[in-house]
Amino acid sequence: METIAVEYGLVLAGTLFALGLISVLVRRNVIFMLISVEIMLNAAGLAFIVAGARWGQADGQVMFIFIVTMAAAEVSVGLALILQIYHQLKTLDSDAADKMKG
Amino acid sequence: MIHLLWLIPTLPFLGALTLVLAGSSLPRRIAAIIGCGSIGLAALITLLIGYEFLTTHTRAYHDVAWSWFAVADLSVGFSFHLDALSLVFLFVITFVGFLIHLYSVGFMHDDEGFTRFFAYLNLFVCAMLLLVLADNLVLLYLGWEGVGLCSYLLIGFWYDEEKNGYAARKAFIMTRVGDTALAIGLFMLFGVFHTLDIQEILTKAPQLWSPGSQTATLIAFLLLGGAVGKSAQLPLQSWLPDAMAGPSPVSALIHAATMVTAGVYLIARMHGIYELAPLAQLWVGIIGAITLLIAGCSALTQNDLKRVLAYSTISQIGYMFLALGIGAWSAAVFHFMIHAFFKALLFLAAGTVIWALHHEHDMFNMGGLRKRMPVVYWTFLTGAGSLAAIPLVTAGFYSKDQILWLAWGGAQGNLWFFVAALTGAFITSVYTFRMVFVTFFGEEKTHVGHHPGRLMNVPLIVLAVLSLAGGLIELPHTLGHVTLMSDLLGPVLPSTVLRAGAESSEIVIQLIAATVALSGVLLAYILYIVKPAVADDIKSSCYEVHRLWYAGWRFDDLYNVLIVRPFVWLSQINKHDVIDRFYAGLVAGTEYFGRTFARTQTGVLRWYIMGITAGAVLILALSLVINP
Amino acid sequence: MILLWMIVILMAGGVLAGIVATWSTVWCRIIALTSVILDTLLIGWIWAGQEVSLQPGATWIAEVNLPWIPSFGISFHLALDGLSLLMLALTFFLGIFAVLLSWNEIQYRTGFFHFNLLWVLAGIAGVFVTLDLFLLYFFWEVMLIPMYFLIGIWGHANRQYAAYKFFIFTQASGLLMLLAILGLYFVHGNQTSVYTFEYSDLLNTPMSADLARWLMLGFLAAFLVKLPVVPFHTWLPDAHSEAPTAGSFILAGLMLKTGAYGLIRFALPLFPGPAVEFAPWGMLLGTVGIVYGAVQAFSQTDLKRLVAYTSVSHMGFVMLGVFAFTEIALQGVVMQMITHAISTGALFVLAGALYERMHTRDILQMGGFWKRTPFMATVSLVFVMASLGLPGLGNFIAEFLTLLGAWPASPVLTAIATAGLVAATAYSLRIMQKIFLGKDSHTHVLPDLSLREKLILVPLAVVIIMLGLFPQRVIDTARATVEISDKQQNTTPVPVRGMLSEKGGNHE
Amino acid sequence: MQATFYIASAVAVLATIMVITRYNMIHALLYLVISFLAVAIVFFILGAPFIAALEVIIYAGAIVVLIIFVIMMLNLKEEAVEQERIWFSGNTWIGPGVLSVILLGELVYILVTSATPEVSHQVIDAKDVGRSLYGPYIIGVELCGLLLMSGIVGAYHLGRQKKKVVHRFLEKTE
Repeated sequence: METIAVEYGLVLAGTLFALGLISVLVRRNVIFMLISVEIMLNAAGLAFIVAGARWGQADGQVMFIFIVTMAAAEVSVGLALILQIYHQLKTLDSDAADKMKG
Repeated sequence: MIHLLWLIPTLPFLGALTLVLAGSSLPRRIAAIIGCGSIGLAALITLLIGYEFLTTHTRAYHDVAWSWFAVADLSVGFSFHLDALSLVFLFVITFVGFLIHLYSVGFMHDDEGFTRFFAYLNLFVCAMLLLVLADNLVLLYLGWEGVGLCSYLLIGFWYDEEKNGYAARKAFIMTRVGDTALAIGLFMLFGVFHTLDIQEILTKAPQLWSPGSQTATLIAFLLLGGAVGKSAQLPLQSWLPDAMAGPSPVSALIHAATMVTAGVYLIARMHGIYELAPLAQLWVGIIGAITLLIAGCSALTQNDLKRVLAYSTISQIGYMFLALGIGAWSAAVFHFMIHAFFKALLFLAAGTVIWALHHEHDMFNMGGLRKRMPVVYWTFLTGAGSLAAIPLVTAGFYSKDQILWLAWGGAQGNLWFFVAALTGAFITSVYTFRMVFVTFFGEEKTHVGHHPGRLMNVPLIVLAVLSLAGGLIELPHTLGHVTLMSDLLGPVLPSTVLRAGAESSEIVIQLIAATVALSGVLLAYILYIVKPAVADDIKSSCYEVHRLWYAGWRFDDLYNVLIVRPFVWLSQINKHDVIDRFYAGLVAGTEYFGRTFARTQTGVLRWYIMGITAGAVLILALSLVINP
Repeated sequence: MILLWMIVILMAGGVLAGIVATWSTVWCRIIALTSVILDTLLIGWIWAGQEVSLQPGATWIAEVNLPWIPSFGISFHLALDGLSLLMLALTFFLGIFAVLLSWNEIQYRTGFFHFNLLWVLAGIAGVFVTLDLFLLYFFWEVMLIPMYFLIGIWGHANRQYAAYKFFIFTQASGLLMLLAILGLYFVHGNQTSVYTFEYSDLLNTPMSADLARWLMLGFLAAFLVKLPVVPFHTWLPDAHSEAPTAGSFILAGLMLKTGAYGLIRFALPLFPGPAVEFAPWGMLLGTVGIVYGAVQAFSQTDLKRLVAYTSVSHMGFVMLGVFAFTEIALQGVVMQMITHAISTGALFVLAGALYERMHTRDILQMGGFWKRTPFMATVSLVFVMASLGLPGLGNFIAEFLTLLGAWPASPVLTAIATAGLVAATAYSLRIMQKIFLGKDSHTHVLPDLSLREKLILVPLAVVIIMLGLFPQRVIDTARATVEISDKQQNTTPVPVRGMLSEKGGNHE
Repeated sequence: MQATFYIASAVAVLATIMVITRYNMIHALLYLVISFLAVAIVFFILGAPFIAALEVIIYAGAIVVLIIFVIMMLNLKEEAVEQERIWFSGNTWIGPGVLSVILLGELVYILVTSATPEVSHQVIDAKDVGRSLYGPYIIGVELCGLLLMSGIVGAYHLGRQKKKVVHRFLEKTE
């Protein structure tokens, strides 16, 4: 059976993370930003799985489960916030929500 | 009787206290009785004590009222020391003080601050008595500052006039400059002797210091600083003419008879130190000589009757300093006493004139008062004669002649001192009789408003008698040879050593002095009676000099430029405290940074994420660089 | 135990007064007054029962030592010696007048005012008796925060600014002290493995000279700012001029004294070595303060600001005296603390009285008041003369002893400080001149002092005169304390002291 | 095996690139599902079949559906796509792109320079994960429970349709 070097898994995770990051930074639409955050979370989870596979331990997967839980909670609260923002500001533009500027 | 000594300062103090507490609610009559009565009683006790002191041949009497404060090796008592020197001062203060109080009852009769006036005056007498009775320098300093306070209050007595207040302030501050020197002198004395008891210092000083010792000289100079301030000598003399803003009795009591001679008292009291510091003593003489000349010149040019007398006072105290400077201790004290009599007399008489002419101060607006106010005229003439040292009949002649003689014939005297004193004597008689002729002769220019009552005349007459007869207690060898005064002071003050071979010239000096005094009178007579035009000619031909002298040699301007203005300028320019600018700057800086960084808080979410990313990049990069 | 009671009475009185005020402001004032008077009686009773002269090295007159947080070595340790006794007596004595002063002036939120007032007093009293450094910091804060409210709520127009300034200055410096206290605590703990905040244990903590220097600077920061010493004084004029009369009164009379007390009780004994090193600078700062304060005072037109700068000037004498390390100078400092409290406090009372009548503090708008208010003028004269150091009044004894004691340590600085007295004369007489002398061209209704004001000022005047004529009782009471701290400083090696006087002489 | 991994990886990366470049939200979400599925395959290859299943169910299933629901609720139309196009154009890419590439570069550098051990081929199944979860990580599970709970409460609270508040002074009183 051929083996996969750990770094390839990690490079994949890094790439996905970077793509998600680019998107978060570029997008002004809040929903897109949320989607991008999901990509990044997923990438982080991937890194945990790779690490877990390297040591043959279950801990990496446990962490992934925690991440998923967190992502779910985050998405639900995030979407609720998006709804509120849309209702208040009539737009999905994140830059419009700048009332707290110094 | 002598154990009643503590009553002498206490009585005026109680008087002052009562008058202050009772305030203006007290009827004038009672205020007058309290004011004069307390001093009168003190004078009476002084006389009794003096009698006992003389008859029992006591050398000194010591009385501790209470221990004032004691810390470590410093122990200061509220305690009195009576010896011949303080007795003379005591006598002058209480007796002349009493006469002036009596006079004031008439003089201040219509003033609304009647009670306040007597309260201050009583307080002054109390402080002055403490000054001369103090057995230690701290108590002396208390009296010293106390008289300063009263002088301040009394110069500014008519506080409605703003300039009176400023004159008072000037007097207080200028004397305080001298006091600072005195205080530093006390610190040094304590540093050396670990005591501030005067007698102890005087006994210990010769054991610790050899003549000419540096410390002794320095201390002597510092004490001289104090004396110069209080006695209005060069360079701190310019407050006294302005101090004439006070009521005339105040000028008579404080600025002629007593307070201004405190410097003389101090130096006489601390004579032991000056004997060990010949340089300082020489400077006492030099200051006296210069002061008597410049003040005399200024007196020549004044028009204000009281200012003439003020400059004359400065000049006469200059004589006393000169006497002290040449070691003629008892001559200085003798002149002090006689001066107190005739100068108080002159001030009171002048006060009466001014009062009678509705506060007219300019003597060229007076004239012809000889007939209108005979009592004042005759008493003033007596005083003036005494001041000008008219030979034989006046007391001033005997006291001043002694100084003149010792300036020449004393071991420490020299030609310069003698010439200065002689010139001063000439100037004195010129300006004195200028005053007499201008004020009392010629035609009447201002109508006499009110005439003095008996209450004001009696003190004048008593003082006039004293300024004539006072000289009889000390007559020179050539004329009767009475030495009551120097005998009395003998145990306290060392006697003056004569220069070898000079004894024979005493009569010559006396003749010269008499001639000079009389020629001064003659000159005044020519200039102001016979040919008044000449006086005006001289005045206009030497206009610049006249102005300089009139302005008291412009010392005021000098101090204004050198000290007062820079101080006020410095103070004004920094009114808002430059140090506070520093803290304000700190606050402004903090606020600026706060605002600047607040601007990074754009409210744009993506910027924050960008920030986080940049931070992550940076941290990773750092970890790569530091730990590759 | 009596010490604890004194503080508890004030604190409880404050709470009670605060509560009662909802129903009756008069009773609130009466409760406040009663609690302060009670404390005054207590301290008077202690003082009366005290031997005139404490034996040197005697134990404390009264002491309370209760464990507070034993695991950190913090105890509630209060003790009273001669110096503390004087300070406590002063605190309570002036406290009475502070309550009386606010009788008419404070008309809103009376309850909270009296709560703050009494708690400030409690904090100050606490500082004067505490022997536990943690407790010291605690009381330091207890007096700070209510004072902040006193200025910030009941002050004049610019009160917010003044209150913040006061708070930031004192709090920042107080935190430095806390740091130093903790530093000392851990150093001592490391050395002896006994972790304690107890003063007497910390007294002889061995430590390196460098460390000691830094720790001392921490303490000095708090005390010098509070005193205040010249570069750190700028909070004082603002705080004074904006505070209500009672606030200025307590600030000038008592709070500044905690700085002086702290120097004598804590900073010097805890760090004898660095203190000697610092001494020339301390004396220099004192002298600069004397002269600078006097010059500043001369130019002020706001009466309260003027008096505030005179405080700066007078506190310079404290610095000069404390760092001279002679018994005479220290006695002078103790005397200065008391007399300055009374004379300057009284001047603030007068400023407050004038403000009540004229609604201005600008002395240029005054003048010629003597005729209409002779009583006020006479009383002012007493305090103005006290402030310029007229012999016969208490301040003279203080300044004379301080200067006399400082002379051997540094003749040059002492001479400059003495010359500062001339400037003191100038500004003091300016007060008289501008307010009471001159032409009276005003139309204000200007009644003379009321009975209540007389009740405040006359006792103060009597005390300042008595202190000037019979100061020995005070000197005797403080003697034991002063001798101890003098001795501590004298144990430092002789060459250092020799250098000190030489160095002191050369600093300009 | 290796080939599968590489293909899945390539799909994941490409799908993600598509996600981040779409203007239409629904399109993006569909690519996102593909990306998640690809990652699920990677999980499977790495010996985590349970997690692969979770990935499909929760990420590709639940979360994406949730987002779609919200999009539907917001009722976004063509204008939203246009808006997105406008926002998206220009050089907004450059800064974030450079930053992210640097970050990626650093990551890769770190990974490449460090030692490269092989992945073990032991399959860790749901049982192992369960033992771990309810053994040493029990606290974490509890906390996750709390997190979800608060997520629900929070979502409910925030998602309620409240009266619109523009400004308290402009608020209409009914």
